[in-house]
Amino acid sequence: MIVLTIGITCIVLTGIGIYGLLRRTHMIRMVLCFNILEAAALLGLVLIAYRPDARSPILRAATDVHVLPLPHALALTAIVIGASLTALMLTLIVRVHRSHGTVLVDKLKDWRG
Amino acid sequence: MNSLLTELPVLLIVIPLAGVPLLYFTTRSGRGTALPALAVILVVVTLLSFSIRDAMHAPVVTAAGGWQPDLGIGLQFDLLAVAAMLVTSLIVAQAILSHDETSGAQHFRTLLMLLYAGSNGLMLTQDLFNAYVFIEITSIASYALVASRQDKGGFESAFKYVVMGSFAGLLVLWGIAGLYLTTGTLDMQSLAPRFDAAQGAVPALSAAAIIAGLLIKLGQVPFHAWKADSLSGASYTVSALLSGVTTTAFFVLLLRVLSALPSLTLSLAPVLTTIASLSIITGHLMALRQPRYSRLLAYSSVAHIGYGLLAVSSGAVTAIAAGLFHILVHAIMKSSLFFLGRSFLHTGNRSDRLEAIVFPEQYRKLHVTLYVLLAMSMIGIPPVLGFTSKWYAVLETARAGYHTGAVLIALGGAVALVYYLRVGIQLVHPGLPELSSPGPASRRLPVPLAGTALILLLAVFSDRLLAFCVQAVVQLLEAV
Amino acid sequence: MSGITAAVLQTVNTPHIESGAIFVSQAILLFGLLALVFVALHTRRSALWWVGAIVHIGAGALLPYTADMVSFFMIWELITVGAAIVLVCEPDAHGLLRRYLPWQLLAAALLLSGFALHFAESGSVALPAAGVTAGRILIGIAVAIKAALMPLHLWMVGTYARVRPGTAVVLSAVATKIGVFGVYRLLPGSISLEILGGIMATVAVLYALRQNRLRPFLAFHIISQVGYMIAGVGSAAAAAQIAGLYHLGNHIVYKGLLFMVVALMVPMTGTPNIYSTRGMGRRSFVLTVAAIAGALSISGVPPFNGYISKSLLQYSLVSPVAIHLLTIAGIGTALSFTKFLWHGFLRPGPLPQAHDVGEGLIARTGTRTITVALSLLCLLMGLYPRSFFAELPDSAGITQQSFESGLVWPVVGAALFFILYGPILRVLLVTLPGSTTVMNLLRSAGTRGLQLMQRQHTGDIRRYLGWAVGGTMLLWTWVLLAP
Amino acid sequence: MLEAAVVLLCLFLVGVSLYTVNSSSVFAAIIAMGVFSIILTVLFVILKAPDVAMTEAVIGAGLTTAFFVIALDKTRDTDGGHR
Repeated sequence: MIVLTIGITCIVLTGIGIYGLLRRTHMIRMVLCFNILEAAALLGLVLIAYRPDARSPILRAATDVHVLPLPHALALTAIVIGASLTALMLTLIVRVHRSHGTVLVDKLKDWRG
Repeated sequence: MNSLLTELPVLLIVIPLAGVPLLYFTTRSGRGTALPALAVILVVVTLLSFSIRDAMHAPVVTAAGGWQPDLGIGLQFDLLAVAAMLVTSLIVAQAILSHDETSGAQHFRTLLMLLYAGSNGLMLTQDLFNAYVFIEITSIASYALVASRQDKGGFESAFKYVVMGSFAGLLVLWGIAGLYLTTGTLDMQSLAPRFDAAQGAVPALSAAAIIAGLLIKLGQVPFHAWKADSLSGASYTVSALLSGVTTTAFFVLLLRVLSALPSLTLSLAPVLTTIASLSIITGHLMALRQPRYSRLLAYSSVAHIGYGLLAVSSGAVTAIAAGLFHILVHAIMKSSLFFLGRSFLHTGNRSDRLEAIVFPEQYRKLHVTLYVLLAMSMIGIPPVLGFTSKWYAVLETARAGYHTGAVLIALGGAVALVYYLRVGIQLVHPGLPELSSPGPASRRLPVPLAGTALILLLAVFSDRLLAFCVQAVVQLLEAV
Repeated sequence: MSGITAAVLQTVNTPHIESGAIFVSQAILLFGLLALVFVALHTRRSALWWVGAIVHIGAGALLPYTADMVSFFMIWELITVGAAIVLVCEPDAHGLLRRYLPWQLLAAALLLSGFALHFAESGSVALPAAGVTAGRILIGIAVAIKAALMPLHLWMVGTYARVRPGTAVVLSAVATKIGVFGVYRLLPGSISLEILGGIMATVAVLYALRQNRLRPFLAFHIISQVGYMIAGVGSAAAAAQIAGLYHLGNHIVYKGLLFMVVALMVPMTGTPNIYSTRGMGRRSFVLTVAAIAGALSISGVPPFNGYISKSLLQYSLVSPVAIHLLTIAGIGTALSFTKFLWHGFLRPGPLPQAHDVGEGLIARTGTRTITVALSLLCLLMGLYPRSFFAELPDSAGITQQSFESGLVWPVVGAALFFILYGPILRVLLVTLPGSTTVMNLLRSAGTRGLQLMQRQHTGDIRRYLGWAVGGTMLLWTWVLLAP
Repeated sequence: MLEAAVVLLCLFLVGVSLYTVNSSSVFAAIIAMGVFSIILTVLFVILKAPDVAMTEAVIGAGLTTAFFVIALDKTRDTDGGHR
């Protein structure tokens, strides 16, 4: 039940993120949408590791049944990568704003064709 | 020596990575010497060349940190990696020499080294999640490099590049999660049987997502449109890196993913062929009407990577080898053309619109000769290496049964001639004399001398180079 | 494995030796050398020009000996590279390269595709003796472009009429001949090729009749003569192939001679227009003799060399349609060269102003000696054909009877010029479509398409993201639906 | 009990993300994203991933939100603050 709910949530969040990415023009909101998409992926990764009757993989006795540790490691890495990407994008947005005087992505048309 | 050999794949990543902080701290206020960076590349190339013989014998597999694959991360040093890393090392070295201290790009070499480390990792890794990490390292370095020109166009291009790149990264991440969910492993060597045994549509969808992500990174139709916009805003040195180093690395990764999942590759073959054919057509036709040098080259890259993908999607060993060979040759010649573009700026002219580009008076004839040789190579006119690689690609693709594809590759050259001729005529007889006023005279020899010389000299050995590629592909396919 | 180095080495060791190949190669080489000497005596050229010309002619002479696809293709491309170098040295290099190179590269690309298909079927890079089986349509179009077959001839007229006259002499020696050799070597003989050659010979003569400038006039006559050759070498009959090859050798000599005459004549009369040149007959006896020899040869008048190959073709072709077409083309040729001789050399009337300085002539004596030598060669090739090409049948040669029968059609053509030229010209000007209209239509359609494609790339990254999402969806759909 | 909580949290998550995409002001969207991250953290804890939850709380809810606010502050004085 939990797994099903969260699985559906992941897919719905992905849909919302892509919708926002394609429909909204404010660049900061595009970054927010990327964060939603990434959160959906993280939720998915953690869900893969989840076993209803297991314990968390840290602070455990050797005999315990525990959830899979590998996806957690992946999720941690993905969070860090996502945060640095967000920072990079926001820096670029500030710079673009300074040079183009706009924060709307559909006005970035110096290069085209 | 033996213990060094088993650690070799790790060293090939760690040495450039160690170079990153080294360069960061030795670079003060945008100035610095190129020597440390060149030294790092020299060490890597030395390691590579000492171990080719062992790699010929059998791939060197290392489990990083002593954890065996399936839980730990496997790194594999095989002929595919050797061939691609030699090419990328050459391009990175040229980029270091080409970098202009006065361009205002701070920490250029630091980012370059990060890109180098990331791409080496991409080409060596056996683990999909590790590949994801290296994809992001390479990409973040290249986003920053695109923005490093610090001007309006650079930021715009970098933002577009980040948006597309992040979406590609997310696709890969989803794919990896899905594959892990259904197969329980991320190690490419043990993936195939579990992939085939897995039930339902999820594994195939996930693998397709990874492939789509890589196709975005490679810029194939319909994922191609960002490419020209991103390359035209970057400086020529960065464009050379993007079209030479990252493209090669992603292509190698694509080859590894495709060879790790033979059943999926078989069912995807028609789609990949269609994508590659569309890329060839779109790339060449779009290049015909581009107003700028860098955009023209970018669209030509779309087409040439299409050649490689077409040959690879046919699935025959020799055709895959021919595709790989063409991609490597393309990396050298396309990056050389971009490096050559740097010389336009030595005339004090900031625009790269085709009607304004002009070579500096100094070494004018040398520049034109280099351009002609490189353009001949891109078009595929003998006796340069680009001809032989195209020849093999056409013949092997046809032999693998892809007749239309072979005709497309062959005809592509005739279209390419039209736009390279357009640029060449402008370079020989610059149209706007008021723009060709001598700027700060550069006494530097053109950087792509090395790449062009290689393209000329290696043409004689193209048989052996292809044989090497065939061996690499055989090794790659046997490993699965 | 189609090893390139290996294949080239193998070609050097075991070339394709066969009498037809030897004849073509020697004809190109001999005339090429004469043309080079002519240019050396005629005008000053840069060192780069000489490099290009020597590569062009050398590669042309080498091509017939190649035994496999790799070296055939490489030398084929080398001919183009040589021509490109020559064109770079011309005053209007841009326009010339734009006209010449795309067509040549298109031909090369089609040849490569054809070779690839043949390789895919046969698995070998060797060129078969009887012509290729797979990919012969592509190869056919490729050699058709090189041989300047009628709708694909624009590159040749555009180039040969715009280069300096000496350069035209050199270029006329190789490119189209290589196309004809390609038909001979690569395509299996068939009736359709005979008829195609016949049609081409006739149509090109009609276009030549329309021209009022000297060099386009000669260029269209090249196309027409190439039609004869293709009808011959494209035939399945061995005798016709030999006749076609001999026509190729003859053509190299007399067409080169005519280009040289024009190159010498234009600076003297000061006009490239056929109708306003006059008085050459009174000004230079040597050139007049050379022009008459060239005109008689190309019109197939005995005892000059054109007669031998043309009459052999008439006897040996399989298709009667082709034979009739070639007869019509012969009448047209005689008609148009009568016009050339009449206006340029024989017509009475006041002499125009003398123009002696054209593109820095060095000397005249040497160049005229070469024209005399070529005129003699035309005569000798007509009188003793078998000592030039041993494969020719015993019957080849001039006899009393052949002299009479051979004169019939050329005389008809010459007579037509004096009686009916005005009406014929008027009909031709109205009926034949201009070649540029079709090209312009194609070009504007192409531009329209490219603009449409370019307009899709608006620079909006969300649109590009949309394409990427859509592409991924399509990929997923395929994966879901695939078995 | 736990299941009801999870369903509720998921509904919240979807609602908040919809608000992030559709809200009229970008600032509101950024704050909503912070809330989104906190709900995500709670879900991670329920899914027995305290390590991921901790990182997400620190980086996602804290650091990234701060980045967003700073970036918005630096780009404020222009057109269309709400698209």
